[in-house]
Amino acid sequence: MITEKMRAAAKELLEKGEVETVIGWEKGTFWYNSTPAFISKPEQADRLVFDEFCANNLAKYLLDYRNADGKIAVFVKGCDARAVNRLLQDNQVKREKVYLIGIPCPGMKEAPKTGAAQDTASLPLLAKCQSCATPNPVIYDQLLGDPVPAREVPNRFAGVEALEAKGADEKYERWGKLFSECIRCYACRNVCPACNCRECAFDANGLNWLGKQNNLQENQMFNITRAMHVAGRCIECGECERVCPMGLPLMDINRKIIKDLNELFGSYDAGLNLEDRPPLGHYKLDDPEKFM
Amino acid sequence: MSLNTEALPKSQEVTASPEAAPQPWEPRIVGFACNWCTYAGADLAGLSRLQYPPSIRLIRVPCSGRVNPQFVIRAFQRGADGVLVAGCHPGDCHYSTGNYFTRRRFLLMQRLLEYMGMDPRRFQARWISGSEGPKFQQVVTQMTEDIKALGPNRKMRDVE
Amino acid sequence: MKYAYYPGCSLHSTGIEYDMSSQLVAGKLGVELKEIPDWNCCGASAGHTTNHLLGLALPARNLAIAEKEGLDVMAPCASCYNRMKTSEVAVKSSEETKAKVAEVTEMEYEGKVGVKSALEVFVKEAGLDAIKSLAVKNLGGMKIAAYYGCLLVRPVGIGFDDPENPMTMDDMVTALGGEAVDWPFKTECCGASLPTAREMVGLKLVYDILTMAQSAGAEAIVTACPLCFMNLDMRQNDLNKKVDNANFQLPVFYFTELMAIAFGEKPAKTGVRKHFVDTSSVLAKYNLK
Amino acid sequence: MRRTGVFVCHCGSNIAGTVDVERVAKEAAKFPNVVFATDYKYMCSEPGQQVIKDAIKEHNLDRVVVASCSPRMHEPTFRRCLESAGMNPYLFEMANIREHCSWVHPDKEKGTIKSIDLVRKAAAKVVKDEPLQKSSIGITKRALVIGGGIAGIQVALDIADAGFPVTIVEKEPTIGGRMAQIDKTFPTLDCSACILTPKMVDASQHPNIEILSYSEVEKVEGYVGNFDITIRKKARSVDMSKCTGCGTCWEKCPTKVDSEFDMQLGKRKAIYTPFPQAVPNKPVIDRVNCTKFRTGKCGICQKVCPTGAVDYEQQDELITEKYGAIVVATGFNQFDHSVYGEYGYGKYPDVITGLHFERLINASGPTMGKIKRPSDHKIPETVVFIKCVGSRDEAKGKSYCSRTCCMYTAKHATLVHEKIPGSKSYIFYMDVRTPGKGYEEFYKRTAEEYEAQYIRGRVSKVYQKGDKLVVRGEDSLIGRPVEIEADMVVLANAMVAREDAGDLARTLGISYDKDNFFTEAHPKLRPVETHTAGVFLAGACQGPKDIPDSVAQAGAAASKAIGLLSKTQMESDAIVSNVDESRCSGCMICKGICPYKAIDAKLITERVGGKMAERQVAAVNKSLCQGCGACTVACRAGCLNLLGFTNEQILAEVEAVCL
Repeated sequence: MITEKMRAAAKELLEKGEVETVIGWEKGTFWYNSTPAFISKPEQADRLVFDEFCANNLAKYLLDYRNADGKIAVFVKGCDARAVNRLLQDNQVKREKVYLIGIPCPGMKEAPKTGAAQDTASLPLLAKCQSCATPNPVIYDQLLGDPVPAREVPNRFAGVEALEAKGADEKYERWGKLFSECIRCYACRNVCPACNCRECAFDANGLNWLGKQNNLQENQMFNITRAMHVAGRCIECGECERVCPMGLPLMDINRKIIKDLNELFGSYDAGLNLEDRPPLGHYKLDDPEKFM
Repeated sequence: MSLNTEALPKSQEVTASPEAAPQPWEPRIVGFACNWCTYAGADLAGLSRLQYPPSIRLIRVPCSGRVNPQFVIRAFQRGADGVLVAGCHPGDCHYSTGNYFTRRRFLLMQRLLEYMGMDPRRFQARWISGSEGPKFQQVVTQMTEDIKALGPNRKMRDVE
Repeated sequence: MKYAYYPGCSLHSTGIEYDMSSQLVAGKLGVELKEIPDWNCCGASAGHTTNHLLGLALPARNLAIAEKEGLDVMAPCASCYNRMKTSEVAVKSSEETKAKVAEVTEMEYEGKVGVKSALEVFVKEAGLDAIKSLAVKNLGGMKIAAYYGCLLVRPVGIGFDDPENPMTMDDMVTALGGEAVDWPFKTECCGASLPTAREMVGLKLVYDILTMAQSAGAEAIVTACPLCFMNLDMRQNDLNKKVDNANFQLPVFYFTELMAIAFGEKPAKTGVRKHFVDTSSVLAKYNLK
Repeated sequence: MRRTGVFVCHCGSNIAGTVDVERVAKEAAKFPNVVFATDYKYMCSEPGQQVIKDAIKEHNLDRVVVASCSPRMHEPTFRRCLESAGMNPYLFEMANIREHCSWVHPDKEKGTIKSIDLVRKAAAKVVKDEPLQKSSIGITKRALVIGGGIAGIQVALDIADAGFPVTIVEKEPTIGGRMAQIDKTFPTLDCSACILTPKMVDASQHPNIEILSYSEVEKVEGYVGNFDITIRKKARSVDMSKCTGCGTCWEKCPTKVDSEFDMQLGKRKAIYTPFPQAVPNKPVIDRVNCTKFRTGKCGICQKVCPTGAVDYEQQDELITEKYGAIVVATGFNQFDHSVYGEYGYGKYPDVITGLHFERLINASGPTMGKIKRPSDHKIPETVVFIKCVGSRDEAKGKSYCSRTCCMYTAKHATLVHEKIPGSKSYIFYMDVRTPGKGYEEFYKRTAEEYEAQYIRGRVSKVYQKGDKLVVRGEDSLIGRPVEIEADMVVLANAMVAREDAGDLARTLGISYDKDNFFTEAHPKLRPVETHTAGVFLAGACQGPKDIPDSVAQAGAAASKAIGLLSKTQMESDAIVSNVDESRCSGCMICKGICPYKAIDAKLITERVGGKMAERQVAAVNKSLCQGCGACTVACRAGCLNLLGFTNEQILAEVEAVCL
């Protein structure tokens, strides 16, 4: 249903020449994966699909088209749309150079444990979708289908609160164990729409902010710095955690920061609109005063 | 070029002056001090001969807003037992607004470090004005005592 | 609409007319009033001056009972309303106070329900349109001074109307076809607590209010407080005796009485016959008998 | 490999008393990149500096560390020393082993170890020092004054007298401002107009002063020394070059309108000058009220004008000019007391404000100087003054003291006594504050000789009773309520910022406080500067002020502006932020953080994949940057760096002290 509308929309845009590329999803190697698709010809439109496995946040691919001559169309779910707002607010893409086709998102499913064919309805929702409060795109030029009703979202900070309650050493040991597993593949960074620097501080020559050794301390430095860099800017798409090959609970860090920012400086959800600026980019005279 | 840490004599080695008895462990606190308030406050503590433990090493920055949270992590990594970030009181910033950003950044950082398992007493942020020599003395003394009680920091540390 | 009804001591005694007429108006407006079971004194006049915590705890107990039923409270008496509102705000704004009050009352009041005055419920919430549509009689331009007294819209910041120039009752009078006179003594002190201890001071305050209302052209005063009512109504005869040239015959009404009459109730049922100052002639003048 | 020299100072016994300076020098010599280390009795002395200069030559040093006192003390001294030895002065660091070590740590062993650490830190930083240069910019020798009240006029006269061209932009049709509305001035009781109008004339005739009345500042671009300012000249409907100010038009105009200048107590015409001594003395048409503009009919003024100056077709005109300095002198407004229910919400006509009263006592005012009640023109016998209306009242008004009201109320009471025989004044007050030359004496005279009765307490209610106003309050000194039947009540309303002050602040890029007054750069030491270089403040736009204070501040602001304009080139500090454009992604988060508006986006062109592409990056204006470094932390990629305090330098220091 949505798939057909997608194809029709992409075809029309490409035929009329309104956009030069459409970014969407297509079926991957297995029935349970749908991967990003980049099409530039109307006849390729039939490759596009929208199903329970279109988890990839497509917004970040817009960065690859910074210097494109024409417009780029991209399909956006709720989280992708917030990611587009992130990129717009960070001046990384120009609104007039993108065409956004919104898709209300029913939530994406986890890949099955085995490849055997099975009923997708029985598969659990992805972790990132379970706590999603914005399934409907918050910015778009065209919306396919009707908005989906807001999902009942459990307290998304429950995990953070449980961790906060632990003792200092227990916390340190837990994170230490997790961070020593980090292989510093930077997949979390590469997929993150808030990590949109031209050159990451960790890649730059001469800055010397991060040692190249893969050990606990450097991994700590990397993970804490990554979290601080997206502080107040994270749109909670959960892609970092989803793509982590070591399964590190990265959203536990991002959410901790979001929770603290909300408590300290007032509630803020990044990427919902373009007007509200990230909390670390400004201040209030009456911010909490814990320092003496 | 980066600093060749291997080639440097370690302070522990330097301490071994022939006639001196072996020194007990002293905490090592890295302090970031803004030039206009806290650094001046520390200068005033000196002018007033206010004694405090020789645990702190101040790094002068123009404004507490210049202190990058990564400097703090790097200090712990390299062996600091405690880190202090200090600047002008809100409203007194020489650059008018720098410390408001400091306040936001380090309120957040403090909570994050605690979440990572650091004892919050090891990372402190304080407002110390140019006239608050006694406050500088008191903050350093207190922090040194706290950290002495906690013992040397092993967390996030990569040099033994 | 359903409210827990807190009559307080007045509405069961000296202010019985207020109770009678409030019940009538509630019935007409479709407001269900359920009297708070086992209610206690609100602590006005004596309670809060002896002990601050007692002053908070007494009304909190009544609020706690109402909270169990999930109902907001309607307290027609301005004094009861003021005490309950104070307790409500204190509990809502401090966890510490909440805990202390709970300890004293041995009842949990979470601050989930609050208190409203009868004026708020019958005029603000019901709305002037509803009042107009229910009115079968018109006050016919009767000139009325709306008198709110000192407690009803205070303290500043938590009341439901402007503390210096409240308009809720004036709007009601206008909606019923009366003429609300503009006068400056809407929130003056009526001296209700004074006549026993310092008679002349108390009488002077009543005298000033009555004189000002008369000079503004009022033919009647309308109020929403049983203490003000009693004071203004009962003291007129006293004044006429003790003050040279005084000859007051200024009828005083509860706003609910006027509403009930306009809604078609027989004046006798509303309680206007129980007043000290005769009300029948002014009602007769405007065909409201 | 750098060649660093380390110089350890004894400071007599100040350092050497508790620090083994020889050992410090000996250890320092072992540090990487250190080729020479020595100690000396007084490094800052002439011979001490000579030691450094000689060592630079002898050992071919390219970096210098001095371990001595606080850099806040002698950093400039040693920088000059390096410069005179032919080195770039920024290739230098200090280790503060006196204030931060020898004076506070009596244990010599521990103090010595700490000193060694501090020298190691400085030596680690110094190898990462880069030669820095100061930059300079040219200056447009011309000033803009916004606001033509007494402060603005004074600023303009002072700057113009110093020989620089000045433009006054005034949004009203005439300059003069609030002072023109005032009748007499305290504490001397000399006539306000008599001392103001000559200054207005001076301004209009000064060859260096241009007055743009009925004009507003629309846009401000550029920076100190080089502002590009767009001014909107509102359509007067009168051709200034033709009009002679003869007055025929406003004599014949049939439309009467409440006069703003007379606080609505008097009338003016639809074509008008606000008052007879207006400068320029040429009228404007109030298009909202003019019959010609409302209905298309009338046109009398055009018919009667002997020079054909009336032009109904005139349009607003936008002009853009270059200025080197801006002085803001936009003044104040009166607090709107309609929030005070106890004073009748502004609905009693005989409850008036101080400025109304000024117009009532002014000989050229609507009552020809006779004090008459607005309601029935009766002469009041009892006048009650209420002070602190909106001032010192956090609940309903402003938290601050308006500073002028005590004095002008005393003045008003004096004038009531003088002008109305047998009259009586009562003044309700919280405190009487008279900090000014001759002020206390004036107040005393008012109370004692002019028989004004001061009542300490607040007024709880003012109400109409017959044709009297009853003022009820408390005399808190005797602890009793008081009631006064007055004929007129005069409120001393607070001075508040102009309602559009926030907009102007944003246009200018200056900051303002919670009450919308413009904020000075430092409350004590830089009271007339703003945080935006080249923008200065004068008068009540910065906070409540009386005339002497406004004029004094105007003089100060003028001298700051003159100081700036008298330079040909302006030198800026070398410690500034620097953008690595190749890595900057142009997110501009830094822009919002800079308090000096020194960062802006710029477009650069580069070759990408065989074609030219434009890209946005951040650009630091080196003359505006003050070197706080807040932006560098906001920059995630680390491509903003503060020269002299780079990320690399600070990290090197961290590593050095953590060893």
